Amino acid sequence: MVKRQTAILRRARPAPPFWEIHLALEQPPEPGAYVLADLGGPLREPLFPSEIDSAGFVAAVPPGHPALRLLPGAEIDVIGPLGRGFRLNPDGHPLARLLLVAQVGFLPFLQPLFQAAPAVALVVEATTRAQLPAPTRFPPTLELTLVTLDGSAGYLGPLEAEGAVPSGLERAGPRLRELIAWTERACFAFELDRYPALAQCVSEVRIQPQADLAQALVRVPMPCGVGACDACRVATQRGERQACVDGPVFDLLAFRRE
Amino acid sequence: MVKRQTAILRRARPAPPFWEIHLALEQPPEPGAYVLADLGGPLREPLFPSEIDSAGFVAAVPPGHPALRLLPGAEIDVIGPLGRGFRLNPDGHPLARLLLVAQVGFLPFLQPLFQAAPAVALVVEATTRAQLPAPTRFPPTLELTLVTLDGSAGYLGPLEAEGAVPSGLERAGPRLRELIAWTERACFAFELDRYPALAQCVSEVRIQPQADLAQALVRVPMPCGVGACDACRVATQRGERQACVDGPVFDLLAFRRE
Amino acid sequence: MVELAPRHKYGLTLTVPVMPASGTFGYGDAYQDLVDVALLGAVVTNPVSLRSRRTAQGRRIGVRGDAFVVHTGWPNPGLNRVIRTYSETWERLPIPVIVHLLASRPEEVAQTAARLSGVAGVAGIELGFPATISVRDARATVEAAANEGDLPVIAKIPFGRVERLAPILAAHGADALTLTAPPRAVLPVRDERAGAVARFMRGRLYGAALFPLLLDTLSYWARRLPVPVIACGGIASPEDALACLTLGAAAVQIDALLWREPALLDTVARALVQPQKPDSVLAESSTEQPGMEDEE
Amino acid sequence: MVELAPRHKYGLTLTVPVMPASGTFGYGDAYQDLVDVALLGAVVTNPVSLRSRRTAQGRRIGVRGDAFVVHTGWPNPGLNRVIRTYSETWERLPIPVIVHLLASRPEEVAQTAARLSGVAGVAGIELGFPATISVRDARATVEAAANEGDLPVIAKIPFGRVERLAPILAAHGADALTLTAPPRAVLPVRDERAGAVARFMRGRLYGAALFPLLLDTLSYWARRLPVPVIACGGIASPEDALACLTLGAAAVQIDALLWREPALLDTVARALVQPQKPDSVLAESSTEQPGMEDEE
Ligand SMILES: Cc1cc2nc3c(=O)[nH]c(=O)nc-3n(C[C@H](O)[C@H](O)[C@H](O)COP(=O)(O)OP(=O)(O)OC[C@H]3O[C@@H](n4cnc5c(N)ncnc54)[C@H](O)[C@@H]3O)c2cc1C
Ligand SMILES: Cc1cc2nc3c(=O)[nH]c(=O)nc-3n(C[C@H](O)[C@H](O)[C@H](O)COP(=O)(O)OP(=O)(O)OC[C@H]3O[C@@H](n4cnc5c(N)ncnc54)[C@H](O)[C@@H]3O)c2cc1C
Ligand SMILES: Cc1cc2nc3c(=O)[nH]c(=O)nc-3n(C[C@H](O)[C@H](O)[C@H](O)COP(=O)(O)O)c2cc1C
Ligand SMILES: Cc1cc2nc3c(=O)[nH]c(=O)nc-3n(C[C@H](O)[C@H](O)[C@H](O)COP(=O)(O)O)c2cc1C
Ligand code: FES
Ligand code: FES
Repeated sequence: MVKRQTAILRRARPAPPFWEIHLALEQPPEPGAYVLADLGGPLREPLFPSEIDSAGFVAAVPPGHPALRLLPGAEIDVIGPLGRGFRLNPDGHPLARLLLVAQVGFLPFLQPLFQAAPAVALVVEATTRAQLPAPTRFPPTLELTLVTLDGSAGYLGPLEAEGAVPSGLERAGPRLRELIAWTERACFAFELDRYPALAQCVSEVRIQPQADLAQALVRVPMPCGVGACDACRVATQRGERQACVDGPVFDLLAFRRE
Repeated sequence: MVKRQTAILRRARPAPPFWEIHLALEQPPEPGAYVLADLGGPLREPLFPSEIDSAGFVAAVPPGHPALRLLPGAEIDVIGPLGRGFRLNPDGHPLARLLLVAQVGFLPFLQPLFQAAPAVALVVEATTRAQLPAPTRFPPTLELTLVTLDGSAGYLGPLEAEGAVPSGLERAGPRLRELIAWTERACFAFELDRYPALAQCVSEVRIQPQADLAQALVRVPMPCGVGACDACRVATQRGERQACVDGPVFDLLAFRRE
Repeated sequence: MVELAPRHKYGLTLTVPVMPASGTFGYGDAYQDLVDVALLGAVVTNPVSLRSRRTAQGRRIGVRGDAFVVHTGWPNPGLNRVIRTYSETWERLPIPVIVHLLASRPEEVAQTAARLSGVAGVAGIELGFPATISVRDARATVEAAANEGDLPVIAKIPFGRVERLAPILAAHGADALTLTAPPRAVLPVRDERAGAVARFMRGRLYGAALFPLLLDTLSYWARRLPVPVIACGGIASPEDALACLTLGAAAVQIDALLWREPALLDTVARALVQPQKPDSVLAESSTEQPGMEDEE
Repeated sequence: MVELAPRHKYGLTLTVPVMPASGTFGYGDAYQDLVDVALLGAVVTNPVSLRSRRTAQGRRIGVRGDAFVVHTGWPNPGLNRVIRTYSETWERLPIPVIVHLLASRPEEVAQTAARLSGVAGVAGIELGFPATISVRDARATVEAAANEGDLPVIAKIPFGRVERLAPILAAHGADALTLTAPPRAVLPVRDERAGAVARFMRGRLYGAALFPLLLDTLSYWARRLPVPVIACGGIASPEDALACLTLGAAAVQIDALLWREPALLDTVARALVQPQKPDSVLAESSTEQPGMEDEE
């Protein structure tokens, strides 16, 4: 990890609502890892890569994000790369099948993985149809499953729910389980409080899952990024862990309820 | 006085060290008056006109001024025009002779008066030669007198000092008195603590001066601009006055010592 | 409608629980071009002393990030001249005027309170104290103001003195309490001519950063004090004002943040005058025990 | 060289009067890639309790302008596990380690202080108190730490409690005092899902805006207390640190502002290690009576 000055190369909005900020950085963070950027506020803000290229990386941020006060050419001070990102091929051999599952606002965290395997399936959950991204935004190789909480498009969410559904609608749960059974690795990006139930889904489908079969990116405030402040602690089955250094990507099953 | 949004039209540095910021404003402040601008800090900052034109006015600010964080095109919120500026022709008849006297850092406050009369004399006092502006910067009609505190150029200052001088140097005081005797109006722009002595000079030369013969622009913090906070009070011979509404331009002789 | 002096024979009723803080708004008409005072609940004047006071020496303003220190020494021409200059304005204003008195010796305050009781337009007194006043002096001052005048008396508690002063002053004549006066602060002063930090300035601190301290104080004290509490310190938005009311304040004072944004007064007033719908901002927690995320 | 525990048999000598504040720097090595600890005077650890503590529920961080509220509940694995995990690090560090103890019951503190006395690398204890601790409990806690352990004891005074706690703790065993712990603060929490301010969070407040309050406290107390004072609260630059020393502090703690700028620790340390030339920053006023612009 280092601290350095970097420049904003470009700002664009190819995929609303997100803004994309292209940062020059010699050693960009891996997918799921981050840098802490000084954006003018009293605390640094984490920036996660939604794309990684030879010049640096792109961070996709929502409207109102403090990074949007900066214009192309602005110098910013970043600390990083920080944290542990997604671990896709721990045994050294490349993946054939990858499952990505995200609530729509967290989609940028998984974006760098859209082509990380020959077969990638993506499940996106949104509150309603209007929030869903256009399917044309994704690489054609991606197998897309859309889920809405109000049933206005795709499967009916939330992903972890069970029980009867109004006629004409189909629950997302069985579809998710299918994909979990199919994949070699699954990467999740949701609010922390969704993970216990999602972990439950995984452990029901995969009886003796190897470590890191399903991985979960945890988004909590991370003021220091180095394990000093304890503001980012999350409870796991093995005790509390610091999202900034032990994560932000954890084994999803660490969030199973006892 | 009104409160409105305005835009920064242009930023340039034709006369270092000052930066010139061109602001669009329907009713720009008169010379010596000001607007209070919200420049991002917790308190508004006064902006004084160094030039007034049909689009608005130009404020010349020193390096590091908060206005320089804003780029052309930025919208800023201003309150104004505020305060009483210079009063050049109170009897309605135009001036023939005008004297301007400033410490070099306060020169922009007098700049809108550089051509306010057929004959304008300008006295500029600086610490040393390097701080003096190039004579080519002024309108050719301006009669320029340069003063330095170390005698490195022009007359030897400070303006109000008396007594012997090293050979080869000439005191500025007699020259100033000459000009005071000559002028119809004199406008001063100095730190407040210089005014008692400068007022003394004037009252020695002009025995029964009419009101506002010599006028002094007072630069003190003005957080509210409307007479509400009492942070800008200055002591005058007639009691305390608020620089923001009673000034910023006062009769210089109000600062005479008892 | 909010009653700030329920124990007082005349009371002090505001149509909207919003007013400027003393020292920030002048004597009533300084902001006439920028603030619609008719929207406010009351005006609180700048501090007035029995005798005239001069402006303080030295640096008046020091900025620290988004906070700032102000040092004026509370200059004012003294009670009689203030009344002479502003009583017409006060009578003309469509809202109650609360005159802020610099609380000095109890005898003086007694005199001042009596003198103000006859002045048209004046509906109340707010007493300000030196930050280190003793409990005994503060109590005697409040008693003098309450007994010798017939106006409702609001005591503005110095920052950091709530625990020691508020309960006692409420028990001895204060009809309402303002929590709190701005904290005293010290800031290094950069002497621009010398180019070095050579001196310090002392003054009162303002800034939005003080608001979390105000809420902490309100969260404990507002419901434990037997009189209405007026919240003051770093309120920067209608949401802030609503948070104060949720934690038990009867009204709010907007302080020096209004210099940057005079419209803040009217904005807050408009937000607070609307009847709060059940699902409105803060409604979830506007019960007796507002929802703190954690008791710790 | 500065001696923080002149009354203690071993003393606590720092080569540079700069250290991180507890709760901001971890247990010694979290910032190893970004801060050169060898430049610092000491490290103060995150708070440690006798038994393990879990993370607090609810919102952890709330930003307010350039200040922020932090709420962690001081999670830690308990004294024995902290010692097991970090004693090697502490022994290896080239500077003294001060372990911050969450002061609970005096018996527990006695136990904790005794246990720490044997640990290599640990050169002192800093005691942190609940913000509303009684004077009696605070005093008993300090006495227990001083009597049962043989390490120098620094008492970190809660914000707003200096007058009541500092003189007494200095008289009853504290070798030095840290002025002060961050203030308790309350902030409305915007629930993003509901889109409304529905709850509040409680925590400790950090920010450069607090520095003028620290200087106010130092200006009165630093020279009135019989033990060395460590200044803490919003120090944001070498100039700030020098201002604290000028007003009588023996050393400074850099608090959560270092999260944004970890280099602040080294920058301040470098500025304070240089012998101060007579015409250097602040020199004009570094006399017994620093130059206040006005006594008011
Ligand atoms: C959770 C909680 C529990 C409390 N319990 C008690 C109690 O049992 N008995 C009681 O008399 N008072 C109690 N108080 C009140 C507290 O002691 C202060 O009086 C109160 O915070 C107002 O502070 P102040 O008088 O210093 O005024 P302020 O101007 O608000 O003081 C400024 C800051 O100083 C801090 N402060 C000052 N004094 C104290 C103090 N004694 N304790 C804690 N913080 C302080 C506060 O955090 C405040 O934000 C409690 C407060 C809180 C928040
Ligand atoms: C000019 C001056 C004169 C003082 N005179 C005396 C004195 O004669 N006798 C004495 O015992 N103490 C005196 N003090 C100290 C003062 O009472 C506080 O104890 C001191 O400011 C530390 O505040 P604190 O304990 O509340 O701690 P902090 O955490 O520093 O308190 C926070 C803020 O609360 C304010 N505050 C808290 N309590 C008081 C208080 N009692 N008075 C004023 N401000 C307070 C301070 O402004 C401080 O910035 C004086 C302080 C100053 C600045
Ligand atoms: C007689 C007297 C009355 C005071 N009353 C007040 C008051 O009403 N409000 C207040 O905030 N401070 C009051 N103070 C306290 C302060 O110590 C100080 O005088 C005041 O805050 C001046 O602020 P300044 O820093 O702008 O000069 C009073 C001081 C004196 C001597
Ligand atoms: C046993 C105990 C010890 C405490 N010690 C400290 C302390 O060392 N330092 C401190 O600032 N607050 C201390 N507190 C006070 C606080 O009330 C609170 O627990 C602490 O500030 C937690 O901060 P948070 O807001 O991040 O959760 C202590 C509280 C308890 C219960
Ligand atoms: S962000 Fe500070 S410990 Fe993780
Ligand atoms: S600037 Fe506020 S009274 Fe003059």
